[in-house]
Amino acid sequence: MKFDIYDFSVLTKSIHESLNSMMGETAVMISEMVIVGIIFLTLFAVLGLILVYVERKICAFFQQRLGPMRVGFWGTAQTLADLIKLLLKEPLITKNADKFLFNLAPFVLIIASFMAMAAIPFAKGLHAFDIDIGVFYITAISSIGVVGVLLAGWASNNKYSLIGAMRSGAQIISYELSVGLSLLTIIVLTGSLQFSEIIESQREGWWIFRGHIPALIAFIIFLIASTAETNRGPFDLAEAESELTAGFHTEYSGMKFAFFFLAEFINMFIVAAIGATVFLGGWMPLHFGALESFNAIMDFIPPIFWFFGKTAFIIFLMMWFKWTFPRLRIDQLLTLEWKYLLPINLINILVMAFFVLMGWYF
Amino acid sequence: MSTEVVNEIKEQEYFINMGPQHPSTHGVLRLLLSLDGEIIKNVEPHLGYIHRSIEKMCEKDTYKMIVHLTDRMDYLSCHMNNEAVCLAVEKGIELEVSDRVKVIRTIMSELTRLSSHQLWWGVMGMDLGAITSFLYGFRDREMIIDIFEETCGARLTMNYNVPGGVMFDIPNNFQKRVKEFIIYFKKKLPEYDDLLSNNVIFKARTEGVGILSKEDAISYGVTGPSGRASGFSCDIRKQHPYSAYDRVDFKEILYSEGDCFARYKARIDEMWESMFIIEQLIDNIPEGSARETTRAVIKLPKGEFYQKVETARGEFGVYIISDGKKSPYRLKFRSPGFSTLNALNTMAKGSKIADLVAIMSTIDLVIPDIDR
Amino acid sequence: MIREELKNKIISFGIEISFPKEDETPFLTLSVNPTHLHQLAKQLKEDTSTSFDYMFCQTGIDWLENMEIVYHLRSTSHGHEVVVRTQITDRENPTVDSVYDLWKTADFHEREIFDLLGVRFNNHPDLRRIFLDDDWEGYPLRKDYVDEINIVEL
Amino acid sequence: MIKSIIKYIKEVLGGLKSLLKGMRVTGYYISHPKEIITQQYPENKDTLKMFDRFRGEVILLHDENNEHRCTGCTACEVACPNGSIEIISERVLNPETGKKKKEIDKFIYHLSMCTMCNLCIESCPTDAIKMGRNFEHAVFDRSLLTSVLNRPGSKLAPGVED
Repeated sequence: MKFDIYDFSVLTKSIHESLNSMMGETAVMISEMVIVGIIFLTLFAVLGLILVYVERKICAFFQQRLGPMRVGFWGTAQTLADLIKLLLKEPLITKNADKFLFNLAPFVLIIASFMAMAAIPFAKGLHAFDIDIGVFYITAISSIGVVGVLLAGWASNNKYSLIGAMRSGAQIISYELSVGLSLLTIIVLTGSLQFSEIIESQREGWWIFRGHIPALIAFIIFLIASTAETNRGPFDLAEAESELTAGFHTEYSGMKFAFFFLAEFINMFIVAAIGATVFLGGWMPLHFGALESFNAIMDFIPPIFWFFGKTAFIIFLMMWFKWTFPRLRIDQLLTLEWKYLLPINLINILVMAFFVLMGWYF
Repeated sequence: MSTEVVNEIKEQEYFINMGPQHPSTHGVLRLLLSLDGEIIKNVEPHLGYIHRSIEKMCEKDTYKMIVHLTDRMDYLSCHMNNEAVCLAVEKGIELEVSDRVKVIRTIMSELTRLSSHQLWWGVMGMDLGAITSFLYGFRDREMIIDIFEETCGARLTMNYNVPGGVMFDIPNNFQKRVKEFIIYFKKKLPEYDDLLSNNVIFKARTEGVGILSKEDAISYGVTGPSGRASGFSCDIRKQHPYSAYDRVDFKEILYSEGDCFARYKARIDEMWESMFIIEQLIDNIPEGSARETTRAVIKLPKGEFYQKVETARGEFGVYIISDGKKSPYRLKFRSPGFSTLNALNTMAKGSKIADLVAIMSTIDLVIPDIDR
Repeated sequence: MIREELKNKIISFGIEISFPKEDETPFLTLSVNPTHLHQLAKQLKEDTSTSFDYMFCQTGIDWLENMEIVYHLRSTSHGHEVVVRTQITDRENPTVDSVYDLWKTADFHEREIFDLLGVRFNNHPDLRRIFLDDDWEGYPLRKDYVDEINIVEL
Repeated sequence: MIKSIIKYIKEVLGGLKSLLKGMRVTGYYISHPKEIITQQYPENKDTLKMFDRFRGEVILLHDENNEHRCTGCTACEVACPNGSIEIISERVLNPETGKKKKEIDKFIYHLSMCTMCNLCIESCPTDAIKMGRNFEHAVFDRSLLTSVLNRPGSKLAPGVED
């Protein structure tokens, strides 16, 4: 296959072999971990910076504004400037706050998103942790984040924070279901939970095209539920600016606030990446069956661009939602999940299973 | 835990101070909420954070000075507030202003109402989480504010009315600009519907929320679009036509539901009506003087003068008690927001915190108007 | 209902009232003793031919020798308006019955009058200062109120 | 049963449609960058033109001979609701007629108290003051907001008092 020219496993294998020739097995493992860790930390920071800038710009363009324009060319250094400001800010802790939990909360949140990041396949062979229950792993890990939110709300000793945290708890526990079930709809097709295999199975075409209407419905549900799971508008009840001032992170300042902020954006990236991987074929280029020359051109675009392009598309969709819709109320949020998304999802899985049994997919 | 402890915890009220610094109280209003989980048991407004005792100040000022103080009450319908004082003073000195002044005042009032409702629409969206609507509302408002700026030199605190007329005659391209605005805004107003009114989330947030019955609306004196959404026919422009309202044709918007969505729709419909009124008047502004000459220091005869006008928020009354001197003996402003806020507890009881935000934005409070 | 009819109707309630400044004001104005105020207000609201169900303004005036409370009433069904005035002779400690049970808007209006003029309203459910601090001394809208720091004489 | 299912489906589809309508509005604006209304303020200073009637501050008009038209009648001071104008006048001996005449010494204007209500300009019998169009009043020290409007050495223009 032509598009294997960008196979990263060659590169990773060669690094692995050269390390092996230099030192013992344990040392190799440790050094590899360190390398991967450093790469991910960098990715984390860079993604955070870029996403914050992009969010602000896109929000501005939706609202007929220009957004940040002063720092750097078209305000590109704005997030960097913000970061410096946040670093220099005094970390305040409220009186009577539970200091240990208060300080712990942002780290719980950020570690959860850091762990989830490991299972994302960026390109062929560029995959930190190709676990065979990848989808399951991600849904499990991403629900740890809510613990951080609950801790933050509880430890702040602020009533607004507590309400925000409780809302967030109810919300994430409910929407976990829909995320899992909508992913399951595609798992029915692939028959595997491993991300690399899910992507391989889309070599002939992305599931969103091949899976008929059920796949499309699953994709829409996934978009809604994942937006809710990342606490983003229109489901940002946990922070609900106009109701709870800032919800669970009302009392946080400085770098701890920045962690919450960063975690929100990284979570958004992660769910978008999963959506891109499961529904849009991950790093697989766009192929149309008969158009050989078209396919060949598509193959020359490196898979990493495909991956980030698709992720960016989903992120854009999520931003579009946020900057268009009003916020839901907590009971409506739960109604949406339990009365609409969940039943539709279950029926959708049945329909999908029926399709698979009959072999009615491309 | 023993059942006694559980019961005790259940009985405890959970208090939250919403404000004075809170994004959705639109100013320095403090609401003391007692909650049961997220459900509101009682709302107690605490006022006075920006009380400037304008009524006391008026007792020292001449009538011309009083006009500019009313700008600072309900700053979003400043023109109507000015107009109320001017009409009351004109009543006192038995001065009949020319038709031109009447028409100009009416057009400006309706423009002010439009700009107020545009701002309210934007803020309403923002309160419910749709921040984009805020910018769209301000975008459209900017056009009106520019017209104001060209006409009277100020953008917000206009002080355009003076006893006896208006401060300046309208500029030459006033009619052209207003017409341009009407054409522009007729295109933009359906966008408002697409963005919020028809939105399923928005409807779910507002329909059946914060219901105010007609009886309560009358008893509490909730006027303006908020009152009319409950079916309380209280349009001063119809009841006691002032300025040029008796020569224009317009509908009084009445809804019977009394919920947040009815209040929302009442304001949206009122924007259409305002444009309709302006359209009728803009092409035939009669000739005449834009200002009758008055004495440098106006003295009202001994007596009492009450004038009410319909501002963007409801019935605004000016009650002047004169003892024949150059400043009033006592001056009372009946501000619409003050009475409307009184009904907040009735509307919000039993709903959720998120609903309170929706109610707060649909009754469209301006805090300086309440605190005076 | 035209003014004369309304006047006769109100006289027929049998409550001691007077009609001051008859021709000066645009509204029909009646003056009543504070002790009969609540009775008259109740009649005005509940009688079907008057049914003043909407109080649009309530004002307190300090006339130095007495305190006056002015009620502006309107009937939403008939569309007529009336002004009820009541003079409280005890200026230092004025008291009058609350009309909160008839018009709920009196809640805030009476609190405002209490706050700024010091008129006590009997049977008001929650008579506290509304604008000023609870420990504020004096009643600012009274004519003899002096505040050398905050009031600048021009 | 069937009816309620149809109603349910209609509800879901109707809801989705209304959401898409909203997204169309915002989508239109993001795809039309020409509609952006932001003005980059200090950069557009050259093209920024205030309206003639804009009320920014009170200015005392001086002509090229450093003469103003203020007779010191204090009509504006009386008309001002906030006490933002103070006129300090003195009696100066006129060498020609030999009579003492009132002339302004200082026309003090407190910008910090001014509400731009235009009442002083209305009250001025000699059209000596008018509203300036400057709106950039921010300063670091509050005392800088108080200024003396008549320029040093300026005189009353001849013929104003006649």
